[in-house]
Amino acid sequence: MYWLNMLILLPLLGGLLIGLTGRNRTTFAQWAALAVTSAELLIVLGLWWVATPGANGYLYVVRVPWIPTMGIQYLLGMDGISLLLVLLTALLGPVAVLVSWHSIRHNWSTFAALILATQAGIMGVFLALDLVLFYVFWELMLVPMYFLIGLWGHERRLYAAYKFFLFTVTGSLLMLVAILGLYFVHGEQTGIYTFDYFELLHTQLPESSGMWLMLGFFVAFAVKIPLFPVHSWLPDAHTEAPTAGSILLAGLLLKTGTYGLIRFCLPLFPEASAIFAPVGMTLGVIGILYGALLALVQEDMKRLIAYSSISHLGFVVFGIYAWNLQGLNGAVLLMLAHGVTTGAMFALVGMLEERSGTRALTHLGGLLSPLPRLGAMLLLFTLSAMGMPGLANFAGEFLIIAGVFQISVGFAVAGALGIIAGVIYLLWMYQRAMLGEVKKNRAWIDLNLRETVALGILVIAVLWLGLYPVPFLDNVQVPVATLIELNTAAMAGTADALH
Amino acid sequence: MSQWLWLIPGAPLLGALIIVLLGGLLRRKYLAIVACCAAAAAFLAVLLAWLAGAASQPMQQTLYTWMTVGDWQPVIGFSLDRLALVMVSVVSGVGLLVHLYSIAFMAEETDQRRYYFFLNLFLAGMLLLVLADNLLLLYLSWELIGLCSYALIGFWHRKPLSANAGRKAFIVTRIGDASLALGIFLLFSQFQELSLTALFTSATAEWETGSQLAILTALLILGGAVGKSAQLPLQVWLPDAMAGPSPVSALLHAATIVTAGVYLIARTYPLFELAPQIQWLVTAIGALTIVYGASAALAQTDFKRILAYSTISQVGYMFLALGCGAYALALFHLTTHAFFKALLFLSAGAVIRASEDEHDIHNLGKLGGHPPLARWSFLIGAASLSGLPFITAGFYSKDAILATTWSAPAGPLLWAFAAFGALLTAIYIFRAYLLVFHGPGPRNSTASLPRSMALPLLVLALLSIVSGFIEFPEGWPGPHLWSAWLEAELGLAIFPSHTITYNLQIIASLLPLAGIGLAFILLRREQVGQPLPLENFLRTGWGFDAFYHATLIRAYLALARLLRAVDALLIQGMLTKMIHGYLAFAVICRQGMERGAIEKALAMMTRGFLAFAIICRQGVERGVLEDSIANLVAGLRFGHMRLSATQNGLLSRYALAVSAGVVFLLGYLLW
Amino acid sequence: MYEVIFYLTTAIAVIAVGAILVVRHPVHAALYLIISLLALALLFFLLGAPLLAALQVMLYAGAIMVLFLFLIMVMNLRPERGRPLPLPSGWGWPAFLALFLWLELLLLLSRSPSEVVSSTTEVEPKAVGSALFGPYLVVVEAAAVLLLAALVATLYLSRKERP
Amino acid sequence: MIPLSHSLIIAALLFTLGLAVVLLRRELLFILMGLEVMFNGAALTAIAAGQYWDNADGQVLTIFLMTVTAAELVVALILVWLAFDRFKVVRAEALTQLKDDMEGDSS
Repeated sequence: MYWLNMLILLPLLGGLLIGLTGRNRTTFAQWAALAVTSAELLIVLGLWWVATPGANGYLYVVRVPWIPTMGIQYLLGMDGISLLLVLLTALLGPVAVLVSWHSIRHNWSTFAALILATQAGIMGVFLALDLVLFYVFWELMLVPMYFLIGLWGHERRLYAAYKFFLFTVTGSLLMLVAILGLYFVHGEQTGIYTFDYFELLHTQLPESSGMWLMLGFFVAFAVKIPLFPVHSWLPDAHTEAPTAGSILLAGLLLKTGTYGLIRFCLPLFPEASAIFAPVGMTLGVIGILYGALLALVQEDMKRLIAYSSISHLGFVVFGIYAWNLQGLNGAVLLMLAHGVTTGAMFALVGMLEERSGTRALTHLGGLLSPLPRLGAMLLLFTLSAMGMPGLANFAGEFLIIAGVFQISVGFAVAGALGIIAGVIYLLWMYQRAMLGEVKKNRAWIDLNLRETVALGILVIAVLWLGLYPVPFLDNVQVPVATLIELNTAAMAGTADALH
Repeated sequence: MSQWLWLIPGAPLLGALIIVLLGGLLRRKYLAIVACCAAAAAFLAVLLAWLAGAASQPMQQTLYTWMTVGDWQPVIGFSLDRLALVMVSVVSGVGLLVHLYSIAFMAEETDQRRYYFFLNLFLAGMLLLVLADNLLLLYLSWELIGLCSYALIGFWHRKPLSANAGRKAFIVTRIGDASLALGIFLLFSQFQELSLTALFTSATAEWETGSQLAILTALLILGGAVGKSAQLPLQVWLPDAMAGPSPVSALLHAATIVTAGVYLIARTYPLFELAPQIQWLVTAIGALTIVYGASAALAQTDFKRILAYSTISQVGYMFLALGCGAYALALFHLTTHAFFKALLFLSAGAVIRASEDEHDIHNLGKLGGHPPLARWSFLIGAASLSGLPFITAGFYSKDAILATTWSAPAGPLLWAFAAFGALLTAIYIFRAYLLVFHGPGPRNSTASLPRSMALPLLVLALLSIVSGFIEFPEGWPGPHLWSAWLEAELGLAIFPSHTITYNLQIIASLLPLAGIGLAFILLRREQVGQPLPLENFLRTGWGFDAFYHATLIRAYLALARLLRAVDALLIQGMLTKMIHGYLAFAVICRQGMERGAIEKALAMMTRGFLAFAIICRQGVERGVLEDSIANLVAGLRFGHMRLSATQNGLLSRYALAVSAGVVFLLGYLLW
Repeated sequence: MYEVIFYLTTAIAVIAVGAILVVRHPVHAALYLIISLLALALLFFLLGAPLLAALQVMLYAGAIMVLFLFLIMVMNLRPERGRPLPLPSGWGWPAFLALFLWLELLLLLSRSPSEVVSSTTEVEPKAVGSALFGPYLVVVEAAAVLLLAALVATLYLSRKERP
Repeated sequence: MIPLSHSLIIAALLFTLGLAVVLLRRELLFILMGLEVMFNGAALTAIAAGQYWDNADGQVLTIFLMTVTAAELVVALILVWLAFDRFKVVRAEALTQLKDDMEGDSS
């Protein structure tokens, strides 16, 4: 299936082309970037439409030898979970381009090239099934993101970009060590030295080394998610990034972390992960409450939404480590929902900043009357973020807590408290930004057609995810069932080991 | 008819969609008409359901599967049994009337699109709530009406009071909602099923009466009901919610949303029957809330706040009935209450609107000149609320509840509470009536109401009187249509023996009359200038707001701020210091290699020890940890400054370093 | 005889390089560098690599050193500004060394080819060529890419700064 | 016949002298010349080895070495020219942009 290659190559080559030819031709660069991202979206929709699952749940697999002597392949594969995340990636592409239309004032061609390169990297992360290839894409998506923040960001952009890069690179180096460790352990056992994901799935790991390798992966993913103690890069990066950068960061980059947990941490190290699950859930619940509490006291809207991302991603981790049917389904669904919702909220804050020149809540207020359409959109996405039933986040959060409830009632209660805390800070934000008396008098312009289209895509997605998530959930059934089998096997294994 | 069931919530939903999508194209006047048509369509659909025989045969419809997770497939499905039929009739009927009333009431507003959108959406949500055949869908609509309540309370969002009230309502009810959600999760984790009928069968089959799980479940569901119905201790949002427009107060905060909790308990009563303790708790909450609401209403000066506290108190009666197992009677009171409380709100709204948004009852009395229709309809509503014997609907519904309370556990005590509440009810509502309509201002007025406002008032006034006649008190000759019809679904209420019942009924019918008398006396005292005992305490609603603010909200904010400080200091600070530490360490290593002089290292060590000793002494003397850390950092930074001189940027030094490294490597490899 | 010439040439190369270490004027240094490169070319020849010897003369002594001299000329460097160019004083030694090299070359060429062949095994240019375009073809391509990259870099670096 | 060790010693001598030039001289141009000498020392090693094994590989390697040198030198000379043009600098110690900025990072 060469369409998978297209998914990665189209934005990469398109970006290269725009970057080389679009110098000083802003309009051309804008329309070309829009065309490339839209084409990407169409391809993904087509793939979704014709998808027929194979025997092991994989819809499409591409396998080409790359460096055969070291067992490295160019191995791409798409199962239901990666399909959904690829869909999200493709969906946010045109949105990111559309919201940057006028807010990026210099060097549009380079900007477009970097956006597309990031998209290609993220696509690669979601598709790669060879560990070395995965690592390559994992790093590839960082570099353009670093430049996006560093070149087009706000006041403290260099500090934020530097911090972002330092954190994530440190994490991913640990992952590299773990990958190599897994490679050698597998090679010594079977005599086949390979980075092939499918082969490595059958590795029998000794308990202690399994735990260490799992932790290597986990730290890299935890930094990306980000979980509680290593989250401090996220508010800075989100706040300083340009709008499109924030959308890609919050909507997609964070998902690579949770995707990594689902794709690598759990299946490669089922025993270690089963032992680790309570710790993972604790970290998740700390993230939920901690993010929600800190969001309440932020003055900067972008920072507030950044902390809310920590809270929501805490839910996802929560669901993943609950490791049952509802929890995993909910986690995947919430990943999608959070991508759409938070992406839209960052877009809205960006539009608000273009109009008012500030993101500080103390300087905003009363904008619902001059900007009714923007206010209504913000209300919709705020409601979705706080888990209003019928909108995107609800189904995911509901399933996660239903899943967690079966593991531990205490955790579930804490999660429910997190939802209440979410209502508190989100409503407070909405009230301070939109309600009350207008603090600044100027010529307010409501959303124009371009912005309405960009948000309209997301509105449709939010309503669809909330009201009829069956088409999405259908894709997840087979992979989730496989994961749960692993868990039951692992639990049985640890139980045997104990007796 | 079954396959057209979706029309009942669908019609207002469609109306809301039309308003939000195409509203920009319509003129202001037509927005109201679209909204009214949608409400009327829903009402017509309900009428059709009656005609199609829903009263005898429950109807079912499944629209589509909502999500699929393994074997569990919650659906979007409706079921219309008798309980639901009562509710949809009340909701769609009152809803239609309030929509009509809004046409004239809101005619001057600029932002009607938002108003009608949320009003229609609310109607859809409420009907969906009533029709839902599984708990998940019920929870969806439960949240949806909470949202609409938030948006409509805060409709005049430019006033911070309104916006705050909306947010408060949303958050407080959301606390209850979280409890309900946990209850749903508990049920789900036990039975892997959320469809109501299936749940009840398995719950009654698997749980024993009084088992812990049953108690926990009932308690959690009760939490949800208490939040939405504004019962103790989550009642604080309702009085503030009066900041919204009057029609909204009439529809949401009198007729429908606050009765959602009553409906929820009536709907899930098999679960409550499994937990008698919780059932008694429901009774106790109801009894306490009756007295709480009535006493707080006594001291209010804001016209609408009186009605709000009155609503709290009246919903308490419904809870009382629910706790006693008299579900049909609770529903009966719900229905009559919807009529007379909506009537009271609408006529109060008409008065307030005619007096240019004056809310204070004393000032209203001084202004005078209220429309006569509003006055008469308010009087009818007040009579019905206080339960004036024989001629009002309120008498029939409240009296039945009072009578059935006697036979509950601790019945006489509960009865005393309820009866005391009834007395207070008559006092406060007639105090308000007398102050507003018989104040010093001019009494006669020719001001007439617009027709679309008058019609709902007339209809509701009629219903406030006649709707009681379908169910005569226990032991009286006359029809008992209501309880007979609902018996199959909700069972019969238990009454004490006939002699006791008759005695109770006599006392209950005397109470309102006594209350009206007391109201006159109280008014005299007030005009002389003697305040009510405990007036401030009562006016602030027993100080609940201040109490919650001092304990919960402040603590929450303090925790958030503390965590922010911790975040800034500990985590960020530690990271920076770690990086600086690494840098300094690296430089020290390099310096040591380059100079290679042992004395220097020794001198440094001595100096370090000295500095350490000094720092230790200072630390001990001052007893402050921060100082030592700060000194350490300063020392590291000093070392860093000194040692970074080696990184001089000279090309040849770097080249030398490279070649030295190569020589070293080669030497290592060769030998 | 062969050995004598070899060691003599070596000595010239080493002396020339040592001179670079001490002379002050860049032009002188360049001259000494040329001498040492030429000496090396002769050494290559003696070691049986005539192709490389020719290339050394053409590429290094010819092309690269011209670049050096050109740059020195453009920069117009002097050890201390203000003093007249002391070129006439420094040409003697390089000239002497070059003359020596020339004599050696004459001596070599005047001997019969058989003697040269007997003292060393020559690796023919043909062998070098077939090796280059046989097993090392990929490396040749890579070298081409490298040169292209250097070309692009040079163009980029030497472009006029935009106003 | 010259023994291999002699050729190698000569090559090492040349290399070391070149290194000495690089390390001891301050002018950028001299440093480049020193680099050239070092390259040539390396080339001599390759040629001598090729001669010893009677193999064309040594010469091939030298050809590549020349290519690399040419590429390196061209870019380096341009950079020297730029340094002279922009900063009016011909001596290496004046270019200290890489110096650790002690004041800058003490934030």
